[in-house]
Amino acid sequence: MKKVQVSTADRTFAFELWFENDRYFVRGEGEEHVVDLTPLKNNRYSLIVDGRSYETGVEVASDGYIVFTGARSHRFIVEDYEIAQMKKQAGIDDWAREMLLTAPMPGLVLAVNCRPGDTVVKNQPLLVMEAMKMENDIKSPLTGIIRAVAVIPGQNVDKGQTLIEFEPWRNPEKPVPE
Amino acid sequence: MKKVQVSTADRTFAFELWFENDRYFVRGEGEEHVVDLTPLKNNRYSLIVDGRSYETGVEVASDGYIVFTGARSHRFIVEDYEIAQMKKQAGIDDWAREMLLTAPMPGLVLAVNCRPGDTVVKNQPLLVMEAMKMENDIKSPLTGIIRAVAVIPGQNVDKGQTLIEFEPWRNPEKPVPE
Amino acid sequence: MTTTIRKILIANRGEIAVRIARGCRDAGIISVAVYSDPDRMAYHVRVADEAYALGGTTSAESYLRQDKIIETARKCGADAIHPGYGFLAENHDFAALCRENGLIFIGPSPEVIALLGDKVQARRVAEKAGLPVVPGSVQNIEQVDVARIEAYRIGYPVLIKAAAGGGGKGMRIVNDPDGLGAALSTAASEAGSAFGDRRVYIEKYISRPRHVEIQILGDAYGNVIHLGERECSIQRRHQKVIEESPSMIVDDAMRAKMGAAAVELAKAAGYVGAGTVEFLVDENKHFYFLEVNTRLQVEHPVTEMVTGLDLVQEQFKIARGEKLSIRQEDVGRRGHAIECRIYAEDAAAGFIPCTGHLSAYQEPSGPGVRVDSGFIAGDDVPVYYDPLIAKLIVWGADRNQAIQRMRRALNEYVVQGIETTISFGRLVMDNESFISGRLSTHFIEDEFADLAESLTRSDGDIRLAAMTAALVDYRLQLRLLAVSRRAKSEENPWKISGRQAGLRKR
Amino acid sequence: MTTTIRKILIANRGEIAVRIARGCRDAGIISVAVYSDPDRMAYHVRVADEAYALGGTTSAESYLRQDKIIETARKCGADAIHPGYGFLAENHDFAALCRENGLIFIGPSPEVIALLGDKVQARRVAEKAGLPVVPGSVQNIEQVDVARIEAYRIGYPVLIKAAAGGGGKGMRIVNDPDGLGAALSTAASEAGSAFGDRRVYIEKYISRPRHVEIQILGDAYGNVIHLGERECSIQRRHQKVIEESPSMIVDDAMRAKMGAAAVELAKAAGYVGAGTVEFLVDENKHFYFLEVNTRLQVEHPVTEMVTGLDLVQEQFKIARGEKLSIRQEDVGRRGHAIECRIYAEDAAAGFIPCTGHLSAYQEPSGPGVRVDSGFIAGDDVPVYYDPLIAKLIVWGADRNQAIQRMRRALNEYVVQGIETTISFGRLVMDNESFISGRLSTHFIEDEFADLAESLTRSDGDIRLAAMTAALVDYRLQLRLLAVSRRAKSEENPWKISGRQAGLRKR
Repeated sequence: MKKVQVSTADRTFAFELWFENDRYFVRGEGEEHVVDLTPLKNNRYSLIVDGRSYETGVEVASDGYIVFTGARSHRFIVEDYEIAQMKKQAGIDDWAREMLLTAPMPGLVLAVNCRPGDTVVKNQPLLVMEAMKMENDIKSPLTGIIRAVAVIPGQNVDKGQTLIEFEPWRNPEKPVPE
Repeated sequence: MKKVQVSTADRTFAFELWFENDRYFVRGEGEEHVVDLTPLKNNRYSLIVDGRSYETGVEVASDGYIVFTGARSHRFIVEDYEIAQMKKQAGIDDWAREMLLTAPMPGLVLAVNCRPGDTVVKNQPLLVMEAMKMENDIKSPLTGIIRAVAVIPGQNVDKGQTLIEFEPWRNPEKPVPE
Repeated sequence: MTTTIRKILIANRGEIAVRIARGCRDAGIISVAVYSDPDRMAYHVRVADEAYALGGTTSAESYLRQDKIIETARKCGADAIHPGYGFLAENHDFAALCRENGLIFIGPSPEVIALLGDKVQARRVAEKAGLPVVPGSVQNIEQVDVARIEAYRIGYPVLIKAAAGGGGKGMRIVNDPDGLGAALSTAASEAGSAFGDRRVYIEKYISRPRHVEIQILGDAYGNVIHLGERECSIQRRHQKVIEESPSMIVDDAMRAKMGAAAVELAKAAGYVGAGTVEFLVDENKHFYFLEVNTRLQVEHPVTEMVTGLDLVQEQFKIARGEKLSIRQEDVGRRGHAIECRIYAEDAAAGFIPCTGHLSAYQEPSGPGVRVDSGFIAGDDVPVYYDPLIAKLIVWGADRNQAIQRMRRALNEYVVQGIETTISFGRLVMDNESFISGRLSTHFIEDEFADLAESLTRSDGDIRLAAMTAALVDYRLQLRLLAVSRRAKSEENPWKISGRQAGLRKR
Repeated sequence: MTTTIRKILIANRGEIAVRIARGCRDAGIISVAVYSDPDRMAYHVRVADEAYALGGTTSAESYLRQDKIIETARKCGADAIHPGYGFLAENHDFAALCRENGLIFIGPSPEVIALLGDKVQARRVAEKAGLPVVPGSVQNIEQVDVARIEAYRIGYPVLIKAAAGGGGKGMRIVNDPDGLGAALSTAASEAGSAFGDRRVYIEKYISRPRHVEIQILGDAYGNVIHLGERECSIQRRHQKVIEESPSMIVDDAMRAKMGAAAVELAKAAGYVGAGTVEFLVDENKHFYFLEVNTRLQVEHPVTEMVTGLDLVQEQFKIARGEKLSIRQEDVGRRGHAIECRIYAEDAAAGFIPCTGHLSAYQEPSGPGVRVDSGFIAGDDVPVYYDPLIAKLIVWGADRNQAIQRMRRALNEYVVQGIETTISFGRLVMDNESFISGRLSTHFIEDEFADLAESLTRSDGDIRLAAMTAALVDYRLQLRLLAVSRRAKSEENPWKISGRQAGLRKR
């Protein structure tokens, strides 16, 4: 039996897991499930959860897991529940590392529409980038406060290069303004 | 520049190969080609041979290569031309190792229709196996002489298990009776 | 009176289970897969909404376990069971068991399955309904003397067939009176061991027949329509491998006549559901009733492509007790469809099953191409079941376009790791007799005296394959050389291993 | 007079190059691919019969290099060039260059491309041919005063559009006289930088139009037919993303009227080839000529699925100088087709291109499903070109069945590694306005005020995704534990590393 905390940038789940008779058992969020978890190729998994069949991709990232459900992806940090609680007490937030906006493609920064200290809301356009001969609004992935802007207009950036750093905000004492 | 001999159970080719300006050059069998050989995933290769585009699978086997052209497979031994010539002088034949008929599927041997010493022709039925609820004639993969029969009727065999051993026959002094 | 079907258990595996799960999704019905142990990762389990293990490995331990299937259906709250084809699809006991358990069996009633499943009885029904049948004895023949009289009456060559038969088992061609006795007893014994039923009967042997079949649909209110024919003459081991619609020899008049005959038979039998009436057609275009398949056929997609109807949806409608939504005159036909079954078989070795790992697998696509598949890349094709991987179906505005598209699609199809009938399909698409439509059930023997040789000749350039092996080998040598050179120039390898060992010992 | 086409160079990449290569194969024509450096491994290179490098990385360095393409075509002995769509497809200079070099350009003449490519001139041709056009000035407007008079005449809101335009560039909506001056100058300057042509004109702004277009075919003998309409209202960034045929608002009478208008225009322009006449349709079902696309459209498969015609084959026939083989009355229509374009874009982030590696990729299949794709599993989607990965096209006997099948196919589609518009397609298939056919070019803004939020909500259970992450992590821990236990029980690890180090040092 193991208890873990699974978190995204804005939600946290707690699960207890155990393995018995070739089946996984999961308890958490008020429910209990029997799961047949079978790995396929290419980091894909077939899950039969209480008889319901799902196929999901799960890729291991440097700091957690990327789960491909349906046609979209979700990033999760999975950690031991006790450790997660201790971290919380100590004010350590792993998602703080995640609080970066990186370039989704290589291209040219045409405009920057925000400054350090600004409070921005999710999907607010923060920069304009030119790529594939089109102007693309780069929107905020979250609601939060900008700590630093790492690029200037006219700068060419690579895919994955940091554009904006946010203040960590997932802090129980300081709720997210949403 | 390297000279190689490529052989199947019944044919032999000689090629000279060299690499220049990111292209492979092949000379042999009276022709010369410029080849752009680009590996894809899953042991597949894209070849552009003098402008003609081909896609081929090439898997490395313990004793050579299996080439998947179109919808079928071919087994090849590739070896240094000089060494191949020396082997030939010495009467060593690598294809002798290949002279086995192995079970194409797990199943039950129902009948054996040949004996050591028999000369058999290609596609002559040698055994009957039951698999997938069907009786299957197992045919000779080649024209040659049977050295040993490794199974008896009533025996269950695994996929790949040796059923019949043949005499090596690819010998310039002793042409194949076909 | 109609009923609602909310959830269907699919008592099958492979491409047909996937096909039915897709049909369920198209109809907004919850699909339930069942699976044997080796099929846990199978594609049909992954596309269905729900999946339950049957356990076991062989068919007998899994997909034929009526008790487990019924139990699973009851437990998961299924309203109906779709049997697909094969396995329990034509088992009247299973159909009856479904009914007893309050489950809709998607197919005809147990009584109709039993009636038409018995070849002797089916032949009687056909004769009564006025269908032409192959001359012969409709009775169970046990004694050689009776057989001899019967054979004399209809004339040699004759065919001895198992009453409960199928797949060529319990079948013998007899050319003269001398061979009759032996053939009778071996056919009966083979039928006994294959079907648990020793009954055989005798028929006139038609030497070079075509196999042409009519798709029918019947509802619970006595309405029956037909959806035209499929030409299924290209067979190996008495099993179809390439099918098409329309048939080159069936014109509108013949289609109407064969269709009407099939409808008459279905009405006479009280047929409810989708089914197929099979005919033999001789060289003079006379057709003879052969048998009825009381289920969805493997080759049903060619009819779907030509008529635009979805036969699985029609099965659902009939099972819900709805009236047929189309009348005979509403059945349209457009263009030409061909199906190539992609079996994991080595055609060069006499169509031996050749299962294994799909190390690369890429299905063709694009205009006019449909693939009904039970596998995806990286899957294993297990040894325990039917070696059908997929069905490749193409549609063209005419037969010529359909053949061109089939050639293209077979050419695009990548299967690496096992032998398949793709190579055979390519051979047929380039065969003169096929192109001009000269077909019979002896097509393969007639056209390819040495199939292995023909396949090798058609497989293009062995020289190119040899060159590719040489190139890949050369590339590997060059890369190994480059790696070892780089390693030497960068650092003394002794130093590295020394340092690593030091780290470990600390 | 007809000519033979033995070999075609495809001056394009991605799914349309694959589509044309398939068309060549269906016609027995040799296909020639060209490719940029990043496209060496692209699928279009692998399916074509021949392939030649253009070099370069960006479009300007490769697929737009007229000189290199012509040179390659001449060297390899191609008879014709198919430009696909985009790149050089509507470049009249390139069409002229082909002609000068004795190569058949598969498309209309350079003169017709030039005439219809200029929006102001095309509008004049349409007006002369009697087509309804959006009220406005057909002239090039340079002065604000002229614009003001024109806008007053047709009434606000008005739209300023670039004469050479496309893709929403150089386009401005003006609601009142105050904004006119600024809008005029920014539109002209944007048009200047985007197209090298500052000319703009003014039109009545239709507030919630549908985009409906008519497919036409014209031969070299003055015969022109139409193949009905496509509804293309669902657009993002003025680019279509979901298309269907028939349109819910087009009945037989309206189809005949719009079709006749499109045919008239094509005849007036001397149009030879396949082309599309685009219309805006207002809320009262009045239609207005918008523009002509002088090439094969991205969305041509929906017309193919409904009519049974192969538009690429029709292009080949016309290019060979053959007469149209079908008359207007031979054009049949069956059922309903929908296309979802699968872009490598993150719909939640405003349809930002999102290229990368397809770590898993599995296309849907089965009844009624066609995929025209430029990629296969394991490919990279390069950053340099249009982010269209594939087109998913479904056919159903009616619109409801088509929607059901599109839902099923989008659900089966596996793309792992990058975000795509599959999630957006799913959202639309479940949208009430879409289901009831209430569409306009503002569909996306109107229906999804917060698209990211809608996508998240529609993406099922985040809890299930979290649970899956927890399970995969737990499984990994258990396996690591088992491995380390086994290692411990088997041998002392210090001994192993000591021995290995010893071996190295020997």
